[in-house]
Amino acid sequence: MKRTGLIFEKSVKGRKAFSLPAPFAEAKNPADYIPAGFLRSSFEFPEISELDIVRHYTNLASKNFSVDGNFYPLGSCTMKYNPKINEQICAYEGFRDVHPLFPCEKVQGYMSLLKKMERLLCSITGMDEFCLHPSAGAHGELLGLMLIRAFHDKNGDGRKKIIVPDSSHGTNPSSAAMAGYRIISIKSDAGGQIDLKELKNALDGEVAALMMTNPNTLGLFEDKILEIAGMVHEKGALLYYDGANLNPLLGLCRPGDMGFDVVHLNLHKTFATPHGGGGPGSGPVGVKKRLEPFLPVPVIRKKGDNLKFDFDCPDSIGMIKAFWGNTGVILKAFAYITALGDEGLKKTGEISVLNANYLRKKLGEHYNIPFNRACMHEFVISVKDLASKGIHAIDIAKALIDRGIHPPTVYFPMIVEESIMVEPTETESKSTLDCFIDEMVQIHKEAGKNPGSLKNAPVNMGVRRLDELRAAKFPDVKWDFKTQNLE
Amino acid sequence: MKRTGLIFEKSVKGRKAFSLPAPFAEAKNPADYIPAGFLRSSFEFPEISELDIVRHYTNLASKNFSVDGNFYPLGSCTMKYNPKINEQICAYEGFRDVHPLFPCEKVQGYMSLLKKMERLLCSITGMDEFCLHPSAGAHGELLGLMLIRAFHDKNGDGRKKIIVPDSSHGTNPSSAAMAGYRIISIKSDAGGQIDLKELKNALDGEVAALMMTNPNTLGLFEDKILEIAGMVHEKGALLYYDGANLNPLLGLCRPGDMGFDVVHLNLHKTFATPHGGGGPGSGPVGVKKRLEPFLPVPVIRKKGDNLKFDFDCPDSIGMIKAFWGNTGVILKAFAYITALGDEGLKKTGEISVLNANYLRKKLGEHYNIPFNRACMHEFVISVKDLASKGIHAIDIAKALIDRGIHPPTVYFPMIVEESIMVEPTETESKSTLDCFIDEMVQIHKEAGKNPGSLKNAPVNMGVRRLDELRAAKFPDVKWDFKTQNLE
Amino acid sequence: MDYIPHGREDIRQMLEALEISSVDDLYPDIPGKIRAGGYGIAGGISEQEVRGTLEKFAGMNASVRTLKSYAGGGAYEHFIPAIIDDICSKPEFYTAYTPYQPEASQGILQSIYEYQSMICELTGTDVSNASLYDGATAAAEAALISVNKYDGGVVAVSSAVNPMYRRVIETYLRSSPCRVEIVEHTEGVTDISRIGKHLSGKLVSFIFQSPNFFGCIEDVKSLSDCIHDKGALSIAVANPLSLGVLEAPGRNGADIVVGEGQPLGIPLCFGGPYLGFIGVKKELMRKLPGRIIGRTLDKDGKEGFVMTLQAREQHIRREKATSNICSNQALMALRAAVYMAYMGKEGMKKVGALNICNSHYLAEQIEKTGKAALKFRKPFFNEFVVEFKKDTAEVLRLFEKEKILPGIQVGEAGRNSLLCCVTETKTKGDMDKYADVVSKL
Amino acid sequence: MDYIPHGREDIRQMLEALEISSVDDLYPDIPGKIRAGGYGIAGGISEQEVRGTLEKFAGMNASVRTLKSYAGGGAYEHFIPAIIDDICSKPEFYTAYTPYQPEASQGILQSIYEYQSMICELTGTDVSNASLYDGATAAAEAALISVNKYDGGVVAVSSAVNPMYRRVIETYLRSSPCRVEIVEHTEGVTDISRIGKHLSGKLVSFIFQSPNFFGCIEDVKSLSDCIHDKGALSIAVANPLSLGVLEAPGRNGADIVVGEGQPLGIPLCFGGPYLGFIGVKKELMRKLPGRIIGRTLDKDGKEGFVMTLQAREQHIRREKATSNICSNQALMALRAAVYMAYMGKEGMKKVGALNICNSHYLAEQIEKTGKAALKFRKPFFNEFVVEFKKDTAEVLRLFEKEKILPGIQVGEAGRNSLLCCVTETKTKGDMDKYADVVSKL
Ligand SMILES: Cc1ncc(COP(=O)(O)O)c(C=O)c1O
Ligand SMILES: Cc1ncc(COP(=O)(O)O)c(C=O)c1O
Repeated sequence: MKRTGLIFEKSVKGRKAFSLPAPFAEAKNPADYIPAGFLRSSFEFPEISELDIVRHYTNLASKNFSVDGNFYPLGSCTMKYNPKINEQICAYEGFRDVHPLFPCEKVQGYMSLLKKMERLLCSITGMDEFCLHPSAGAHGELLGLMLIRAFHDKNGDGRKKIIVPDSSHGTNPSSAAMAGYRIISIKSDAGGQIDLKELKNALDGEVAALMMTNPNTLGLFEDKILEIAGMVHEKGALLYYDGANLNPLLGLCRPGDMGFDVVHLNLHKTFATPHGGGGPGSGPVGVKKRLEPFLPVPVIRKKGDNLKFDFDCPDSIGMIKAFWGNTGVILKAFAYITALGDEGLKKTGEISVLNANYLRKKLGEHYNIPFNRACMHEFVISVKDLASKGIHAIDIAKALIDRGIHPPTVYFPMIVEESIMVEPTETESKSTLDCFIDEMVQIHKEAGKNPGSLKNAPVNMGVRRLDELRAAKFPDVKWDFKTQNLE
Repeated sequence: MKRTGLIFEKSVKGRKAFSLPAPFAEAKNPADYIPAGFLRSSFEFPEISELDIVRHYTNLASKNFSVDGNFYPLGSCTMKYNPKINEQICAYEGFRDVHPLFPCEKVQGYMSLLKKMERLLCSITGMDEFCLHPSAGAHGELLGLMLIRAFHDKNGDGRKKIIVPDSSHGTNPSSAAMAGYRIISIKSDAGGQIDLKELKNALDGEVAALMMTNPNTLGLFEDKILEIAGMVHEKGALLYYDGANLNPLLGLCRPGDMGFDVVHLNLHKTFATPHGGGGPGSGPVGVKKRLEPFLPVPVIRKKGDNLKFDFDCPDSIGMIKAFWGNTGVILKAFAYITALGDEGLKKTGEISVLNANYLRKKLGEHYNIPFNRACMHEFVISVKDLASKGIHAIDIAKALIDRGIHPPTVYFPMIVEESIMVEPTETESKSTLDCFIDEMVQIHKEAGKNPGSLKNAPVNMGVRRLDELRAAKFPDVKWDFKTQNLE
Repeated sequence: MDYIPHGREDIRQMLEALEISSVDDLYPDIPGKIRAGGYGIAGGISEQEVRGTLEKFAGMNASVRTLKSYAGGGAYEHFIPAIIDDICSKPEFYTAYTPYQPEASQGILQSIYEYQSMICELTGTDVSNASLYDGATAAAEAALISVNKYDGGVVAVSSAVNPMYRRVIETYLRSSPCRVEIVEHTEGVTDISRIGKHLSGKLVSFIFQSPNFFGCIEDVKSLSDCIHDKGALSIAVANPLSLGVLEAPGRNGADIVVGEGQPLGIPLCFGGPYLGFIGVKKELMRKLPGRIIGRTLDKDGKEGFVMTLQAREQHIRREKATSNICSNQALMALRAAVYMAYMGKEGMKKVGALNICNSHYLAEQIEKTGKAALKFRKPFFNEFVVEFKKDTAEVLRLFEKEKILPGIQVGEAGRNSLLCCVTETKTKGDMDKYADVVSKL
Repeated sequence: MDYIPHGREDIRQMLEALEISSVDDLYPDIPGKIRAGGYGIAGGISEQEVRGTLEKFAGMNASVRTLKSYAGGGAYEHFIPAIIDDICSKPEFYTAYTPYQPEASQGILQSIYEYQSMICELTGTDVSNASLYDGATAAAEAALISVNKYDGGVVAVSSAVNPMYRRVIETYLRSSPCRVEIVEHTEGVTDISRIGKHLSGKLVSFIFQSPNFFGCIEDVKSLSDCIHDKGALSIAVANPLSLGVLEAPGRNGADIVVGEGQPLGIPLCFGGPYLGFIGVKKELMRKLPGRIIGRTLDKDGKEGFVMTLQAREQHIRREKATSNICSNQALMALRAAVYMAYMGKEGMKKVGALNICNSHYLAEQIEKTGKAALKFRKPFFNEFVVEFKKDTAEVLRLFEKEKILPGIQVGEAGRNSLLCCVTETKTKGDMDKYADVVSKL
C-alpha cells in the first residue's frame, strides 16, 4: 500500500472539479450587494479534478477495515451487518429531499413514521413514552439526566449525585457531569456485578439516579436487578438504563419491566444502522409516565386529522438539538424493526447470545476469561497472564489486524486488566467465528513461542504501529494552506 | 492479499440470504399445477448468508484495478472517467423501472430521448440516420455490414469481399466474416497508414466495402481519407467507419464529411459510459441516406402527437436484438453529451490529443516509437529493442501492475512488434501523466540494469504471473457442484 | 461542463514540452475541407442542470411503480435484492474493463468463473461463457454454433418461440448457408409431430423455448429426443428463474441452453442492458462465442483466474473466430451472479414456486369471472394468454382507469387476447383486484 | 425476515459445543418475572414488502422536487454533487466505526484530518475536530468551553441567533453555573451598543450568528472587538457555504466558530443527520469537545494518522472530560470534506456568489411588485424577511396553487412576514415566477 498523500498535496493551481450553473445574464456580482469590508480577503482551498478526487477517496477507502470487509467483534459497539435495503430506502426522494420546516400537513409520511417508531420502541423496552431527538447514545444519556434533574427539581428535590458502577462506559460519568451532577463510582462484586453492599452505602438522599447497563459491560446479566430497582426507588432515586447493550435482550426481557425509569437506546448498535466511521448514530430516550412532562419539544401529537409538532409543553426541558433527531438514521432502524417483527427480534437476541457463548467456550480453552460463565452478547478476556512474555492486549489486537480481523475492544471495561472485549453479534456465521477462533489460538501459541512477532505487528497494513504519544505531544491537527505544509 | 476462496466453498447446508414474501394462505404448491415430469429432480446451489456474500464481493472488488482506483491507459479502449451523475440518473425510477413493452404513449420520455439521441449522434458524426440498437461496437459492425450487404443485394450486386487494413481491430474481419464476407487484408505503408497502391490493387468489383478507423489503431490520422473515399466509391463500394477512435475527432471533424457511408460508435468509449468489467457497451450505427431503408426495426417515428415504434419497414434487415438497444447505456451517453455541449466536446477531443502527444514526447525520449509524429488520442511504443535483454512488452505490463498502474494494451496493433499502445484520455491530469512517465522511465532503466526484476513482476498482487497455457490446455471453467470440487 | 482536469498552467506547460503554441499545431495532416464547425449542440450545462433535464424525461415515463404491470413477453418485473445494486455499484467492478491483465483483475475474473459455474448448474450444461448481449442474440449465436459453414441445411424454430428472438435468428443467419424455417405450434406448444417435416433441407438444429412465448412449458425431453433422432442439435431457450423448479433443459437432452438473464436481478430499464447466457455440452466448448474464464495456477502454484480458450476469439483469430464478440455484458453477469448467490438453493426454488402459484391463482380467478378464459390449457410458469369476451381495447380502457396494465397485446396470440405475466411482485390483493376488474367487463 | 446466517445444523453444532440443548439454557439468571412475551410487532416481512411499506410513507411526504421550496431557517436546499453519494456510500467508510485501531483505519483518519484542515481554513481558526451532532449543539458546546465551572457569569446570545439554537444553548447550560441571557437585535442585526449592558453578571462569552437568523450579515469584526473589550470570548455561528465570499469569522476576531455543516453536501432528510462543526483558536485546543485527528509517525518513521489529545475525552477522563461526545457525525464530515474538495477554491467562491446574487435578484423583483417589502435593509447572504401587505395565510394559499412554498413563518420576524431563502438551486425562471405570484396578491 502506497502513501496516498494528502488531498492538499494533489492540488494544482487552476484545476477544478466543481460544476455550477452560469449566472444568468442580468446577474450582478456579490460586490454590488455586500460592503467590501464583509467580503473575504484571501482564501486558499484545494484545486483538484473530479477524477483525482475520486481516486483519492477510492484509495483511502482501501485502507480501512469495515463490517462489509472484515469481521469486527468490537465489544460494546455491536458491529452487526447493516442491511443494504435500508440504505436504499433512506435515499427515496420522499425521505431524502424533505425540508424539516415543511408544513406538517405536507410531511405526514414522516410524522406518522416517527410516531410509530416511538410506539415500537416503547413496546420493545417496556417504557411509556419515547423521544427520538438525541443524536447518539451519549446525547441520549445527557437528555436522560436532564430529565432526571427536571423531575427532582419539579419535586423541589435538589439531588446532586449520580451513582455509576466502575464497569460503566465513560460516557455515563461524563454525561452526568455535563448535567451538573457529582459522580459516585461503586466497585463491582467478585462476580463482576453491582455490589449490593456498596450500592446500599452509596445510596443516600442526595442520589438522583443510578446509571447502569444490563447486561453490564462484562456481558453479564445483572440478576439482582429487581432488588436493585427496589433499593433505588425506595430512596427516591431513579434508575437509568444505558441501552447500548440491548441487543441480547431483544425478545427476552425489557428494561421497563426491570424497573428502569429512563432508558436510552443506540439505534446504531442494536438496530443495525451503520456506524459511519464514527457516526451518525441515534440515541432515543424512553421514560416512564411520570417523566413524560419533561421531554424535549417538539412532541408529535394528533391535532385534527394530522399529526403535528407541539411546542407547547410547559414543563419541557426545552430543545436538545435543532429539529427532531437524526431522522435518516431513525428511518433505517424503523425499516429494520419492521422487517424483523417479533420473531426476528427474538431470534436476533438469541443468536447474539449463542454466538458470544460459543466464542467464550472455545476461546476459554486457551485464554483466561475472568468471569467465565454464561454471558450475554459479549464477554471479556484478560491477557494479564501473558505479561510475563511481554505481551499485552494491544499486541493481540495488532496481530489480529495483520490477519484481516478488526480487533475487539481493548482496555475496556477498566475493571479487567489487559482486557479484550469480544462482541461477535448475531450476523456472523459459524464459519467466521471458527476462523476467528483459529486465528486467536494461533496468536496465543505465537505469544508463547515467538512473542516478538506479535510486538512487531502489524506489518501488512502500509503503516506500522503509530506513535500516539508523539501525536499528543506535538499536535499536528491540520494542513497549513499558507505554508503549503504540514503544521 | 489472502485467497478469497470460491463462493461455493463458503456454502454451508441450511444457510440462506434470500428474503421472499410468504405464500398467501390459499396458495398451493407447484406440484399442484405442474406435471411431475417437468419438475426439477435435483438442484445444487450456494447456501450462504447475506453478510458472507457481501464480504465475498467486497474482497473480490479489492483485487481489481479500475479507472476509479488506477490510471488505466489501455489503448483502443478510451478508459476515461465515468461521471457519477450519470449513474445516478440511470437509477431514476422513471428510467430504471420501465418495461420495454409499455404502450408507447406511456413512455414518451424515453421515446423522445432516444429520438434526440439519434439526432445528436447524426450531428456529431455527419451521418443522416442513426440506429441505437447494437449492444457493443462489434455488434454495430455486424449490423453495419448487414446493411452494406442489404444495400448491394437490393442493387442486385452480389459483392463478396471486405477490405480491412492489417492494422485493424480483430472485430472488423470477424464481423465481416459473420456477415458472410471474404476478408481481404491490405498492408499499411511505411508511414503506418493505408497504402493507396495496395488499396487500389485490392479494390475490384467484388469489394462490398472498405472498413477502416480514422485515426487508425496507431493513433495516426489517415490524411488521404478523401482520396480513399473517392477510390472506394468510384468502384461502387462503400466506406465503413469503425468509430471506436472517435474521441480525438470530437469537435474537429466528422466521418460523414470524410465520405464514410456507415459508422458505428462505441458509446462506452468516447461517451464515457463505464465499461463494467467487460460490458455492457452500446454501439449505435449511423448511415447515409441511401442506406436508411435497411435499418433494423423498429424505428422511432412521429405518429399523431406521439413518437411510436414503427415495425413497418419493408426493406429492413429485421431485428438484431430483442427490444431497442442498451437503453441504460444510451441514457448515460445522452447525459454526457448534454452536459458537454459543443464546447465541452471540442475540448474533450483536443485534450485527449494533447495528453497523448505529451506522453509520446516524454516517453519517446526513452522508448522507441516507430511512427513518432503528431498523433491523435493514442500512440504505439515498440520494445523490440529490449528483446536482447529478454524483456518483452508483457514484462513492462506486469511491472506497471506492481506500480499501481493498469498496463496499456500490448501486442496490438499486430503490425508493430512488441507493441505497447498508450491511450491516456482527456480526463487524466498532468500529475497522473507525469507519474506514469516517471514509472515508465524507471522501468526502462530497470530493463537495462536488472531485467530479472521485470520478468519476475508482478509481486504485489496476491497472485504472480498466471499460466495461461495451462488454462487453455486443461480447461477448468466451472465448479462442480456434485463433487464439490474444482473440475 | 467537461471532465477535463487541466488548469491553464497545465496546458501551458504541456504545450511548452511539445514546443508548440496551441493544440491546433498537432493537426497538420487534417484536410481543411473536413474540419468541422460546431455541431449546434447547445449546452455546456452544469451537473445540477443535467439532473433537471433528465428528471424531466424520466417524469414522462410510466414505471412499474406508477403503473401496476402484468407485462412480460421477454422482460420481467422481479424483486431485485438491495445487495445487487450495492455490490455492482462498486467502482472496482463497474469502472474496470475486460480483464486482459489477469493479475490486476482477479476480482472480476473470479466473479465470472462463479457466474459460469452457476449458469451451468442451473441449465444442466457443462460450459458457459462470460455473457452475450441478450437472450435473442444468444439464441442466434447458438444457431450459428450448429451451422457448418460448408454444408447448409435448415435451422428450424418453433413458432412458440418469442417472435423477436425468431427475427433476430433470421437476421443473424441470413448470410449463412442455412435457412431458417418455422415449425408451427399446436395449442400453445411445439408440435413434435412436425419436427423435421416439410423442411427444405437437412435439419441441423431445432430451437424451442420453455416456458415458451405463451408461457407454456414444453416437453423438453421428448423434443430433444426427437431432434436427436434427426441428427440435429437441440437448442433450448429457457427462463433462468424457472430452473429452480423446472427441470434443467440440459438434463433433458438440450445440447445448448440459452436465454435472457434479465430476470436474475437486472432492472427493466426499457429493454437493456440485459444479459444473454449460454451453456453447452462439453463437445461444443471450442465452438462457444465470447469470453470464457478459466482457473489456472500462477508461477508459485497458487490458484488464479484468466480468460481462456482465446484461440476462438476475434482478437486472436480475426475472421476465423467463432464470433465477433468483444465487449459483452459482464456487469450484468455480475448482477446475475450476486442474484443467484443471494437466492441460493432454497431461494431459487421458492421464487420459482411463487411465480407458478401466483400466476395460476390469477388465472383461476380470471376464469371464475366467466368474462375471460385461458387460451391454451397447458402447464405454464408465470405467463399465460387470456382471451377476453370483450374487445381488447375496451379491456385496456377499463384497466387503465385503475392504473393497471393487464398484459401485452401480441399478434401471435390472436384477437381479444393478452399475454399476462404474474411474478412474485404481485400480492393476493393485487390479483384479486385484477379479477375484480375483469368481472366488471 | 432476519439477518441471521445460521442454518439448523450450525445451531446444533454450536449448542453441542456448549453442551446445552437450547439457547434458553444460557439464561439461568434472568428472573422469570421479567421474561418478556412478544412485543406485538407484526412482521417478519420480506425485503420486497419492507420496500413497499416504506415507499408508502415516503409517498406521503412533499419533497423539494414536488414542492418548489424557499424554506431555510437552519436547513438548506443546495446542489449535492453526485460524487458525494458515490464516495460516501463506499462500505469501507460507512460500515466502519470510530477509528480506535489506527492501523486499520487510515482511510477514515486521513479523511477527517483533511476535513479538519478545510474547516480551519474556511472559518479562519486553528483547530477543529472530527464533528459534533449539529449546528445547535455545536453552539452549546462552544458556550460550555467559555464557561468556567467555578465562576459563573453570563453567556449572552444575540436575539438574531436561530431560536432553536438559542433554546439548545439554554437547555445545555441550565445546570452550569452560568446564566444565558438574550441581547435584542436592532433592525435585524445584533445591537453592539447593548453588549455587556443590563446583564446579571460578568460576560463570559457572546454568541452571535452571521449570516444571522434573518439572513443579515453581522459586523463580526466590530462585534468581536467589543466582546473582547469586555474580556469575553467571541463565539460566531456561521454558514460555511458563505465563507468562500464572506470573511472568515476567525480572521475577524471570533475565538470560536461553529455552525451547521448541512449546506456542504448533506441532504435535507427532514432535519438530520447533519453536521456540527467547530473551529477554535490554538489556546482553546485542549478544551475542545469530541474526537480530534492528528498526524504522527509510525515505527518506521512513516506518516500516519491517529485520534489524539484523547485526554480530553470521556473514555479516558470520564467525568472530567471536556464533553461526553463518543459517536459523532463522522460520515457527514466525510460528505462535507468531499464537498469542499469538489468545490475547491473557485467553486466555494462561485457557489457563494450565486446564493448572494440569486437571493438579491428575487428580493429586488419582489419589491418591484409593490405588494411586499424587505423587513430589514441590511446586507444578506441567501435569506431575507419579506413583509407582505396581505395576510400570510392568503399569501401561502396563493403560492400553494403553484406548488411553491414561498418561505417559512417565523414568529421572530413578526406578522405577515416570511423568511425566504434562495440558493443556487433556483433559476431566473423560478424567481420570476415567484415575483409573478406576489404581483397577483
Ligand atoms: C455501553 C455504552 N454506553 C454508551 C455509549 C455511547 O453511545 P454513543 O457512542 O452513541 O454516544 C456506548 C458507545 O460506545 C456504549 O458502548
Ligand atoms: C478499434 C476498435 N474497434 C472495435 C471494437 C469493438 O468494440 P466492442 O468491444 O464494443 O465490441 C473495439 C473495442 O475494443 C476497438 O478498439
